[in-house]
Amino acid sequence: MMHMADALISPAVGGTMLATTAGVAAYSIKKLQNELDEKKIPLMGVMGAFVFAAQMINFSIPGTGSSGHLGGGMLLAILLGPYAGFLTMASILLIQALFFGDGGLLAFGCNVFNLGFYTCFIAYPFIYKWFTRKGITSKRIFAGSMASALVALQLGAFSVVLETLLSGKTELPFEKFVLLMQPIHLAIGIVEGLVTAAIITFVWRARPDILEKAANEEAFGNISMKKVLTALSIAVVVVGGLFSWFASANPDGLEWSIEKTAGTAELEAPDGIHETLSEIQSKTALLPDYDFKASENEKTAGQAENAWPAVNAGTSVSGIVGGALTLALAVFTGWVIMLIKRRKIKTTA
Amino acid sequence: MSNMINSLSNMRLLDDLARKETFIHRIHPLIKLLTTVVYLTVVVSFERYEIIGLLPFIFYPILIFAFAELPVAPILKMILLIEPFIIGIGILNPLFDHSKVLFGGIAISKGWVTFLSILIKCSLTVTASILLIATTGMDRFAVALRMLKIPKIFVLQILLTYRYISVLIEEVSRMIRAYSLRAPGQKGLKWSAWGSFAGQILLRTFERAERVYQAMNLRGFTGEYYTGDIAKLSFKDLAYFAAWSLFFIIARIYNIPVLIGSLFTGVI
Amino acid sequence: MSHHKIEVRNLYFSYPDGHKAIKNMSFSIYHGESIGIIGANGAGKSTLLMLLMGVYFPDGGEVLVGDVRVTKKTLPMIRQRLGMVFQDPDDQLFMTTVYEDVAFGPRNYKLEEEDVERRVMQALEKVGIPHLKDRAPYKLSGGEKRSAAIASVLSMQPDVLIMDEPTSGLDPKSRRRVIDLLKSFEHTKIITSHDLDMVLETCKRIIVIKKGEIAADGTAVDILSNEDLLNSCGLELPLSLQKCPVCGTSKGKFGYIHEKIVVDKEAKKELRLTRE
Amino acid sequence: MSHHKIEVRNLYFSYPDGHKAIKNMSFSIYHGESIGIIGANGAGKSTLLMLLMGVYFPDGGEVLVGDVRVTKKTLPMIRQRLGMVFQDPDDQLFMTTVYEDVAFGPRNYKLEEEDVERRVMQALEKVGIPHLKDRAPYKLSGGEKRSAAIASVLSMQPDVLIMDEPTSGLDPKSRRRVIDLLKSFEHTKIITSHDLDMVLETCKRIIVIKKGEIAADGTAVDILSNEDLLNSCGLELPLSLQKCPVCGTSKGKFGYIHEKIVVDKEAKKELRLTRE
Ligand SMILES: Nc1ncnc2c1ncn2[C@@H]1O[C@H](COP(=O)(O)OP(=O)(O)OP(=O)(O)O)[C@@H](O)[C@H]1O
Ligand SMILES: Nc1ncnc2c1ncn2[C@@H]1O[C@H](COP(=O)(O)OP(=O)(O)OP(=O)(O)O)[C@@H](O)[C@H]1O
Ligand SMILES: [Mg+2]
Ligand SMILES: [Mg+2]
Repeated sequence: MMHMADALISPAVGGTMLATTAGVAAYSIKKLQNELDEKKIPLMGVMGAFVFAAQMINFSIPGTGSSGHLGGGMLLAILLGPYAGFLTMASILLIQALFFGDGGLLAFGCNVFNLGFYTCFIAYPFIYKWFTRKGITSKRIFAGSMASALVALQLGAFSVVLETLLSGKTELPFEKFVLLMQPIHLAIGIVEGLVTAAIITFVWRARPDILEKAANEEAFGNISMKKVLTALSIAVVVVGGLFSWFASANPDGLEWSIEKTAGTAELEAPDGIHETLSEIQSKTALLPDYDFKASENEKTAGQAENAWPAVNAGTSVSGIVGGALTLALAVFTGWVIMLIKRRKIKTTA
Repeated sequence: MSNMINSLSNMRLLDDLARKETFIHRIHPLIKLLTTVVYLTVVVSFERYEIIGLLPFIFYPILIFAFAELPVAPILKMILLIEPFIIGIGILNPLFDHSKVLFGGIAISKGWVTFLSILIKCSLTVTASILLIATTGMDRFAVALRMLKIPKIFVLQILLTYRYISVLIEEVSRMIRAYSLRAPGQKGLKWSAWGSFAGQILLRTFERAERVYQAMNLRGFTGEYYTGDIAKLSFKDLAYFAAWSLFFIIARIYNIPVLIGSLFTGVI
Repeated sequence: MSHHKIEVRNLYFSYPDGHKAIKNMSFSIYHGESIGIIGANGAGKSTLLMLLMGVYFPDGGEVLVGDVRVTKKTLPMIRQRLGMVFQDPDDQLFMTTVYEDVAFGPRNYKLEEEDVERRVMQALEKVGIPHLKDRAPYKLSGGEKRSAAIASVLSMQPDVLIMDEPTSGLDPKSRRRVIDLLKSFEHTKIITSHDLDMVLETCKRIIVIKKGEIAADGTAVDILSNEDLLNSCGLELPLSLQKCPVCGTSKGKFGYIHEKIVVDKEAKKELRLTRE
Repeated sequence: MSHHKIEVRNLYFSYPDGHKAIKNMSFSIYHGESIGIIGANGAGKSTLLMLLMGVYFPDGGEVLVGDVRVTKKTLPMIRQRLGMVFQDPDDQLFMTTVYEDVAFGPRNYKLEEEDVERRVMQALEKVGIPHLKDRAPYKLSGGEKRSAAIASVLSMQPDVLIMDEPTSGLDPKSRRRVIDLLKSFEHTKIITSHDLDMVLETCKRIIVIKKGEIAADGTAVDILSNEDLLNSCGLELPLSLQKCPVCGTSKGKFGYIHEKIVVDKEAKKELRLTRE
């Protein structure tokens, strides 16, 4: 299962997904608080660790030359129930983002949604539960895990495609990306299904108590599920709409919000600086073509050649020279600080 | 497998680093988290063709490295480990976008430009996340989350997961070590042993986790981690946040390298 | 204080896989008593301690701590009084440094940070590992881990101290330190161990367990010198009650000193142990 | 057979966090020797064994097993000869039943299944746990796990037996069984332990480690009776060489028997140990 990275998403997409995920998580926490028993807390931690470790094992996908790893969302959903499963997935991804930069803090919402939501709130209740509705047997575990893993991964993969495209950081055309992602995730889904089935069967044999507890969790009425889904889709539409509105009006939502904040009393100074600076800038033309207008080009970047922010030999040269200087300066500063620190340590020691 | 053990030692390295006592380490965890989020947002907000404008943002990691006295090599290694993944996605750009652009007099494909842009952004964002944890540590990070009103149960869940990751990976590495000592001729695990291995690990970790959790309960644990004194937000913390944010915003609005460059080339 | 009394009545316990680990055990422990629980490997000692602490709940019978029955509800109250050192120190250490680990308990009682520090340093000194305070627990050697685990319980200053093989893996000096510590602990203590010499030194009363049942319950001296009883329970006389290598030839002078010469023939020859 | 010789030359090892665990160690072990490695907690015993087995590789110096240097390449060959029991038995058991675990090694040598069975049952009997053969290792008690771990190495019939605290956590009967087993093992054996009485019984030569360096290397009797040396290394005289509670009053008869009375005053009184 693929993790979205910070570098691949735009703040708008990242923000929307973060808000959505936070909503689902809050709902899950509320649900969980009512029925949390002693054994569940360590179990959630352990399963989190297990999936974390499992995600580190990469396997090659036959015939494609690429490799993938498990998502683990189905495993969590089945062993812990949907709410605890979703939260556990969220904590795994947070740790990965922090310690390995795998995924990322901004992409955190996307990743939790892609790996956790479809598995815990779609595939588990509607597919896995359907297969095992008449009691657990190893055959039903197998069929249920397989089917739900396949569906969940397809949804997750499609979600990755959408998020990437909406962010507009890559050049991938939609169809090609879809054609790339879906089949790969079909393969990963099969492996995921097999592994999930194997582990669930194993646990069911060795510690049936664990599985029963998750399955008996009756809180999952259909009504509440429907409520979640509607609330969620409304949230997505509203938040997404908001974000995309100002994202298109002002492609970098950040600048918009900066101007907003800059307009308020506390932060008056930057606004002034900004205005004077842009005046200076237009007068001296030190920054040819690099101002807010350039970003308007970006909006249409995907379609037209002229969308390319004007680059002429002049700016490129100054860009390259300036870039090199910036880098050199940064490295030099760091080096000097380290030297001073080391000296200090030596003198104190 | 060695993958897993590597990442465990990486996590532990970061844990160790977080225990240093520098001015960066003493900044309030919440402030460091917020600064990181601002940084990430600003870096990511650059459009996909931007390269030069991103360069000033390297000041942030470099200064943190220097002030927090972090070892550069091992952390760079960790960051490089993530790169192949990004390259894997970004590399498709040059394949799909062949249109050329003149850059400094040389014609290059725009695909490569976006690729490079992604690569830089990725390096910067990954580094920022890792530096956050390397100067804060998991326990204090949890305090920051609590201050953001993230529910106790979720924070606890994160801390426990974090704790059990070591338990589990340790369990795995011990099992592998024992295995290889008694199967001298073999390279890696026999496939037939995989099933029993994974199951064993899971069950053993279940049991161990239950015992660890019980041990916590026996010592009066009620779901809230107390990590000693975490000072209130001070003026220094706020100044730290304000200074960095100001820098990020200015660097976002003005393309500093181009500015410097044209001054420079202009002077010459 | 009667509420330190611990009573076990007709206790039964089976593990989930059906293994019957405890069968019909009953005994009472009064305030200030020092109890050694001994028995062969797999006799059920650790299981019994877990039942006392409410880590497991019995299938039959009950455990009373100061007239309060151990149930899910009463657990928090009961656990404030009891401190337990697990058999495997890895189960007990879960924070990032030894200091944090030892401070975990006191902090949960919401003590002031300076009180916490005092308690932590006191506990670390008692087991002789103040130098390890900033090390990560997983980086310690086996014996260092055990000492840290003991400190993490001492810092809670419990009314009843329960220890599962506290001296296993400790070097002789640290073992001696733990023995002294146990001797100086005035409240109730319950200790399991295979180190019968340690038990002899620290406990007045001994309960012998055999296959999940109580095989004997009596004073330390009576039980630890009863070779037949010990033998039948997979145990041996403590080394300090076995025949002495020096006065070894004067066999059977005391009723409880029989056979077994600990230093083997060869070593003895090299020691040139000639009886004067 | 010269290839059983184990040589350690100027060995250095630091853990990844920079902790220097082994500093400039050199010694040779010849075929058939029985070596006890002793030292305080954290002295570096387990680390040294890990270096011998090639679980870790040294930062400086080298380990030679029968003239072959321990490197990644030579590992498979070397490990066929050496069998090691870890300090923590949990590190050693990974199959679903005790039987499978003990059979794992022999099966890797592609023995016939009946030979495997014979070896497994032999090993289980040697440590006294044939009744546990169908149990899952993670469900055993602490001591049962240790016995199973020892059996899993015995079944491989190694040329060199390396054991890290083999008797810790064992009940006295099982301890005795392991001691007998060690005594009857004819090839080279290297044992670390805090159970100095066991070391005294099973090893002829002893290496004392202190803070990662060799503090002494000599015959068991010389070293284990040298109280000053032991004290300075965080150890104590073995119980069997400490003053005997019976002939206790005849103090200092032998140079190596000083102070420390093991049975404390009170217990002694109760024992009514009067000197006749
Ligand atoms: N998780 C478990 N599942 C099933 N059986 C178990 C489990 N843990 C222990 N047992 C069994 O219960 C019995 C009692 O175990 P316990 O750990 O109490 O023994 P013990 O007296 O502490 O032994 P030791 O001296 O070796 O520590 C043993 O036969 C053991 O095999
Ligand atoms: N993984 C590790 N990382 C860092 N330091 C370690 C690690 N493991 C052990 N050490 C340290 O190395 C030293 C030697 O440890 P080792 O386990 O070899 O001791 P030992 O002599 O076996 O002690 P014990 O008798 O307690 O088992 C100790 O100071 C210990 O704290
Ligand atoms: Mg036990
Ligand atoms: Mg050791």
